[in-house]
Amino acid sequence: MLRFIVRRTLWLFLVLFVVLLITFVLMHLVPGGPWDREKALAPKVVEALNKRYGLDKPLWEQFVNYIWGVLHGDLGVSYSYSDRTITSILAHGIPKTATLGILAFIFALIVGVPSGVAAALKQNSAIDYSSVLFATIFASVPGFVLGILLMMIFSVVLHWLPTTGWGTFQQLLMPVFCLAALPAAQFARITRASTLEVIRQDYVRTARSKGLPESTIRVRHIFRNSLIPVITVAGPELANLITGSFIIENLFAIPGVGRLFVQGIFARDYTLIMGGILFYAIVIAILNLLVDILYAAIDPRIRYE
Amino acid sequence: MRRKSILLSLLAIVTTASLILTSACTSTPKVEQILTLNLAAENNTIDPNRASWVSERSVIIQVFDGLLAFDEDLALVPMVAKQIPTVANNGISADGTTYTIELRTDVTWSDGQKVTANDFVFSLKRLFDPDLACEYASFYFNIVGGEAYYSAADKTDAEKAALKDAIGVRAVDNYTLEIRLTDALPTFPQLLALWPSYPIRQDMVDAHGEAWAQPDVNGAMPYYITNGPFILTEWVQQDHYTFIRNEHYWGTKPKLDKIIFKEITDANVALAAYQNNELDQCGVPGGTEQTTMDDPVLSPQIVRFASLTTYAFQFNVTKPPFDNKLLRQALACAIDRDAYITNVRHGVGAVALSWIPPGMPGFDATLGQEWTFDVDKAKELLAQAGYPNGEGLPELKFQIANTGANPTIAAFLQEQLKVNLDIDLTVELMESKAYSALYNAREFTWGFTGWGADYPDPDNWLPQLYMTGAGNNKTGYSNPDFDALATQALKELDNTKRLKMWADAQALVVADQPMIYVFNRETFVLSKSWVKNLVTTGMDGNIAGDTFLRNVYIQK
Amino acid sequence: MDKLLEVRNLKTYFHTQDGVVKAVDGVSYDVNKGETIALVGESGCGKTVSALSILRLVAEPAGKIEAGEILFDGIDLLKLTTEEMRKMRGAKISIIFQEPLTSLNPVLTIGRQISEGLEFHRNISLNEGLKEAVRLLQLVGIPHPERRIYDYPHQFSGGMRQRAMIAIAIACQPQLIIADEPTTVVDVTIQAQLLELIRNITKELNTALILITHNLGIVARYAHRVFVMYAGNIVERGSAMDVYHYPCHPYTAGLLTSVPRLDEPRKIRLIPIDGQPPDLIAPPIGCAFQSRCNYSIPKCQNEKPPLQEVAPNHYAACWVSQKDQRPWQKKSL
Amino acid sequence: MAIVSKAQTVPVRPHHSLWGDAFIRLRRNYFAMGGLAFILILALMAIFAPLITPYTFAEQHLDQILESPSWQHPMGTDQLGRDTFARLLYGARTSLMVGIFTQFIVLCIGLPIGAISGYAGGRTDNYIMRFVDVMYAFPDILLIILLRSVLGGSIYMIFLAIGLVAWVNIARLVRGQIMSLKSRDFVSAAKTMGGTGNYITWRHLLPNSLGPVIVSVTFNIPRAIFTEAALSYIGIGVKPPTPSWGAMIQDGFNLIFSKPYMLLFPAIALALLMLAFTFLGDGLRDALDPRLRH
Amino acid sequence: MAEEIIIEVNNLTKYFPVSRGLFRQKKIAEVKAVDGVSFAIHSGETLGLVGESGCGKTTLGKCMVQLYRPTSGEIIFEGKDLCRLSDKELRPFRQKLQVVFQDPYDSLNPRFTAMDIIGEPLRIHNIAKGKEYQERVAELLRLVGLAPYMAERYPHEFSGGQRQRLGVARALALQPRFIMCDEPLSALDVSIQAQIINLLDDLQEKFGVAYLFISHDLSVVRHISDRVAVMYLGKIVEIANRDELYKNPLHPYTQALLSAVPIPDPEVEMKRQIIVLKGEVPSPMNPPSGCVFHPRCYRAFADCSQTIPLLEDVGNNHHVACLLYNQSRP
Repeated sequence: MLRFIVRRTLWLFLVLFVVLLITFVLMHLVPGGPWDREKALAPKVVEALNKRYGLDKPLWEQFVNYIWGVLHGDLGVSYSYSDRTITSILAHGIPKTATLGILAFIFALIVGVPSGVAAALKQNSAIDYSSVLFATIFASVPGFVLGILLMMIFSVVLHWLPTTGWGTFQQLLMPVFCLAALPAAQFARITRASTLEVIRQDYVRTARSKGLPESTIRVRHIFRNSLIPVITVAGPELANLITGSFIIENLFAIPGVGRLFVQGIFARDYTLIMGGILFYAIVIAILNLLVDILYAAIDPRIRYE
Repeated sequence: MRRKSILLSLLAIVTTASLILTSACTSTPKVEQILTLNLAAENNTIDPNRASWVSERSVIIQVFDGLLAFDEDLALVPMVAKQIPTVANNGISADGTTYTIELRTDVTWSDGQKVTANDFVFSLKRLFDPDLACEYASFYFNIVGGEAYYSAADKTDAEKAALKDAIGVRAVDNYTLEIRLTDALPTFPQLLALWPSYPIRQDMVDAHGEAWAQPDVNGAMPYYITNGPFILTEWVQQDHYTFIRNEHYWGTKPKLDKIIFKEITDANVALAAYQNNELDQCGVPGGTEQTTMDDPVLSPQIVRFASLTTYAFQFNVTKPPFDNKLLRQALACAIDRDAYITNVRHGVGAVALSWIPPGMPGFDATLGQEWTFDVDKAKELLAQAGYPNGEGLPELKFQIANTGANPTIAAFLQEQLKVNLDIDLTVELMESKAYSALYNAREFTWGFTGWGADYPDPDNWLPQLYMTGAGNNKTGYSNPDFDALATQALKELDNTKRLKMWADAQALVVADQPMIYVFNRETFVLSKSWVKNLVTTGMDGNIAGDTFLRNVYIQK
Repeated sequence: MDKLLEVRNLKTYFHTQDGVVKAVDGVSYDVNKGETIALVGESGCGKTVSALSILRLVAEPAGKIEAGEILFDGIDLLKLTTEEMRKMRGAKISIIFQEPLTSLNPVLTIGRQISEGLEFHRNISLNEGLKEAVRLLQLVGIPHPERRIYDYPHQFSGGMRQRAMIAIAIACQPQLIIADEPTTVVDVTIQAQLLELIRNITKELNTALILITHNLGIVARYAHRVFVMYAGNIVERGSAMDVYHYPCHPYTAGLLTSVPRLDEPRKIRLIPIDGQPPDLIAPPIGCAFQSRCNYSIPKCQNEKPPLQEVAPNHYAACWVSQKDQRPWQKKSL
Repeated sequence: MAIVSKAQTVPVRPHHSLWGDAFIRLRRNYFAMGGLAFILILALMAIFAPLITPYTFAEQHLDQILESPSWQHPMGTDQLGRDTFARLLYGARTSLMVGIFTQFIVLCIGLPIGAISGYAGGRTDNYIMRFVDVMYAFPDILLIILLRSVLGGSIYMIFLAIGLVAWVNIARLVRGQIMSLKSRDFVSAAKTMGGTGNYITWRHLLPNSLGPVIVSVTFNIPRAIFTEAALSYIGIGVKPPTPSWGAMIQDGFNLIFSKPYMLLFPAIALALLMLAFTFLGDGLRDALDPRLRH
Repeated sequence: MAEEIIIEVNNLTKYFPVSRGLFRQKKIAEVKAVDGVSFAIHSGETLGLVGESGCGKTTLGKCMVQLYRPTSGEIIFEGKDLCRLSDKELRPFRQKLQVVFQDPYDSLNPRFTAMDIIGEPLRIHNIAKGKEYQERVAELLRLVGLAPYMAERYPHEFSGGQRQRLGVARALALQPRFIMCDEPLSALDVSIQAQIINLLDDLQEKFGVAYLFISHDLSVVRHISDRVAVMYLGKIVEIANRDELYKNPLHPYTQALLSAVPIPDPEVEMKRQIIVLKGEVPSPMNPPSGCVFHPRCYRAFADCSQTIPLLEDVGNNHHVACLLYNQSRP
């Protein structure tokens, strides 16, 4: 197991390098640079700015410098948030985005998984249809539409919740719900499908033949086995959630990292883009590793050498 | 240990809650003087030397006073300077190149120290620091030695120090500042009212470097020592700013206790927040002006005023087919600007036929009348241009950045040409930076641009855009007559003569139509009825009235 | 004799999209205490479903017991509440399934899977249950049981898994064990081990056994009485000796002649049963075997033959057989 | 020579291929058929939009700006006086095109790569899968935005950008399918008959792995349409005057407080389309599921 | 019996590597599925191959038709060593070496019609087209006892026995000289098995094709084979003519196997004493030393765990690999 983790970590470094390289190339292929504005800066100013941020050097040298910095834990300085280091920007935004993402993830799990199980156990019943329908409807409305609709109801009409911002519990409710809607629906669907599959399995019949109470069969024999496919999607889903959503963060004016990266692209803030992608790739890798470990914990058939 | 901390935090919550409750119950009838506004953008920096965006200016002008400022009518008034420098009061030398400015002696920093001429010297020299690469430094390149120092990034430290010393700015004494220019620049006093020239505390910069204008981990601004009517106490990045009244302020102290700037970037969300009383002012999303005016609750809260901004469809006149003046004129006559303002913008904004907007010196209402909407004339001009009924016309392409209401205006233009001249226009909607890059490289064919005033003078409007080879001359427009007039006007010290020259110069441009002028912006915001004494100017940023928030008070 | 289980006129149907599959269509059989009976037939003849019906484990909602009585010690299992039935399963009646790999929960240890039935039926703790599991694994011949209870099913070989299944089945010392093709997926040498094990255990505990299989050899070795099933019906029943030596249904006779036997001289040619079993959604009106039968008479096409005594304690559902003419017997002898 | 006996006949039920069987099963699923009907009707309406509405999507009526729904304009008009219903119909073209062409690109890339990886196995497979790892490490939306910016403004480039990001899943799916099919006996049989690798991949492996691919495509089509809507929100969707539902939602989003129907009509249309595809996908999955056979 | 040798296997081994690694796969162990096997099959003959699951009999069969490429050894067919041929060179030989698979559900492409399936070899080798093709398919269907009108049906519309007939028809399409029958009966019901056995018998008589008949059912193997080989853990432990082997089984493993087969007669069974082997087949990843059977053998003695017995002729063309009969110990 330890060997497996070490191997995966080593592999991660290579993946990260390639990811950074591809991003770097793509980034510089995108037309327009950080200093391009409609009201053009004087050529002298652009020259000075390029010099200040090392953008006057050849591309390969910039890349080598960047990687060298990354290896020393220095992700560079943002061009658009002048002089804030990428590290400090991330440190500032990640806790918020992650809190939001984790809450949304938990919410999605709490809502999605049980409703999926319920739907499967009562297949073709009203519970089944309504949970599927509900889940699909929430998953069918774009996040920003759902967000503004919620805002209209809970802020503008009812005056129950503040529209935007960060810091209080009330401010979390709407964005968490918006973020959770799609994954909750996904979890419900997957749980339903996997539970339906598990309840048809022979070992569930075996459990019944032992005379176990239905509740024990559900918890011990059905639930644990039907979780396995959920874990597969839960990993990337959690990664998506805790790296933040531009749309939701922008809508609810949440100072997280999700909107930063998209703004980074639009601002041609190269270091911010690279930092964002690096962060995402690491999160993905860690979560995938966690998923694999969790797999092994839940399913003893899987062992990693 | 763990239990204990939980207990403690519970206790804290209970205490806070009860405090809030009691304060709510016992609140005095006196209205809280707190104003909450929306900056609608995120700032890169609030260092006056380095700032370049309107939303940055909105923050800086709350906390800094410069030598001069603009009043409600955009006329210059002295602030830290005792008076506006003129030749008459010996503030300006006869050749217009040396400025000697007397400072008030009663101006203090927020920590109580006096503001001296050295603070301005430090700031103006720092503006040209090659390692800082301040974006607005180029505005001040007329200052002796400024440009040379600014371009010295590759030089040694010693050479840099020498260049810095050579900059023509010095403190004659504690309260007298001397600035030397390479050439006479009649509009230089206006530049002294702009944020890059605001004073900066050398001790803070020396001690904390660039962090002086940045929040600490808790969002506090411990080193941001300022001299304006408000003090910035908190900057939670990407979230909000908190200002409080500066009790040490030398001038009339503001009535507000506190101002909060939020950073809600989505206009619809801002409107929702406004309706939920989380904001005291907000803009309305484009297209909703009419319904807002029709709304009995909202209509009294509307604040609208003309903004010093002109929008235009600009051609690349160096490339066919738009190098054809007649074609440009034909197209100018084919666009029903009135319909656009009246119907699409619900009457918000004004039709523009020339470049300099109304409300500014140099505006001429008589200009451009020959290019008003006239389909017959348009067709005639088109024929004269060599394309009778559009025959033989190559594919026309129009590039525009995909922001705000731009897609709408592009669709409008497209349909106007289709209906009026039966010309098919290809619209290329581009991502903002890509558009800017194309535009700055002068590789566009026909684009859309807007220009807002940095300072209210033709100086800021004409030479930069229409002089041959000027930095913002993207159209490639080149007219020797214009160049000659402009070169003269830039140095003319007699204001009346100067403005006359600019008026003539503008007329030359309008006749050539390197741009089709479309409209002048009108700011249209909602402001709660309890916000009193909101004074607005044509140069206000995203917050209407941001220049004079010191006068605002709350009355419920 | 002491009847432990009596199944009367059991009908179990499956409601599918294509129609109603009459998997078990009026089946009766009985098991005495301590006795081993065999249900023999080809796949799809309803033998497994009829056994699952006893435990009321037919997969719902498609499968449903439509009619009949299942008397266990005089109690009709079909009339019990769900909870009462639950207490029967594992405790009084248990089952060994065909596929030990899929029949064991992959994510639970063998020990827990053995002990969990005990925990509920005997009200004992997990620890006591595991101790009992060790004893049971020892009993079914798994070496190092104290270690192996912590293993997961995938760590067991096929034969060991089936041993574990047997341990689960005998955990609560039930009065009846149903063994549903317990050796189809294992090799001959393991098959011999397992069957001997089952026989010894049932003998020792005086447990009745319903052996479901298609292997006529196994039946011959282990069963006291034989019930031959075809297309959802029992077509012949009798003592093993009678059924093997004097088959009274042409299907039974066909089965016996179609397999090569090691103890007899090699035949030049086997005599197969032609054709396929009928479609259970639309079974033929008369005898279900009629289309494959070489001895059918016109009556077979129109009337379904009832199961009737054709010799003492020997029953068959065949019109030809009832006339006391059994051409197939002559041929096979 | 063996003789065909009467009993060798098969039960007399109408005979169908697996696809035919699947379609029969699908036909019994009312939700799926409802979804399919919705999609087909929508597609027909989009294709024959000029026959359904007298307006074009670009036609501006500057005297009829932001009108509420009426007989003349059943879904009202937008801020340039364009008929919302007409735009919704023409927008369906764009949105369906986004969904379908994106998946076409996804298949063009994912299918061969997955097939090669699955069939070749060994080192080739290893390298391809490692590259897939790298692709997985990218955040989808950021990569799409980057690609979108690199590739430029045309609508086809939107297809390409989304497609270039989304092929990975299909490739993984196909690879898994092919790996499991590879060990099936009918593939061995083809090999013993002398079938070449190409022949086996095209005739045996790919057709048999199509079921899950089709299901996946059905689910991915609405996801692509959704992505386009998100791109429109970010401001890099399709260019005017071509309407797309995403762009219309974005337009309507700005008018939510004054003209909510401007948001609701396209949003509901999009939600219905999503529902339709989801139901169809669910139905297809059930219908094509090999375990449900027999 | 001394007829032409059709296919000859010499010292054949097939090891499967167990490997791991990210880019460069390192081999960490080997499964010795087939370990030094030699025998020959004559034309028109059926060689029965029996043994328990995992003993390597299927691997051996697949090596013979080159579905697996053996690790070492040779397979001589028509004077050529198949193991040395490239894929392309092999193709003409493939026509003459065919397979009938175990699982009739798995061995037919579910998306092909019966005609596609049976005609596939004809298409691959471009043997027949158009009307001729259809006639050939119809003839093949008739040959295996199916009606030509069934050509349009799909596998799932056939019963198990009929599918196996399709499999046989496909194998016959190219008129092969050798067919490897890999447990062709194990997925079928008893009453159907006899149909297929008879079919295989008939076809052999008609076309003179040789079979390798792999099975775990000793009674069936006795019925169909001319000679029988018994495999255990990758090795052939005994090989002899059918009657000789069944009358006089020498290897303790063969004896145990035969004894474990239940006889469908209660009277016989009551009197019979069976040999129940201890334990299970060990893992082929690390087989026991000496005689691989010795841990389960009821007649094992000390030397068995040391010495590897060789397959030797004990007379009457009866070969056995057991130290009990081994004359020439090294």
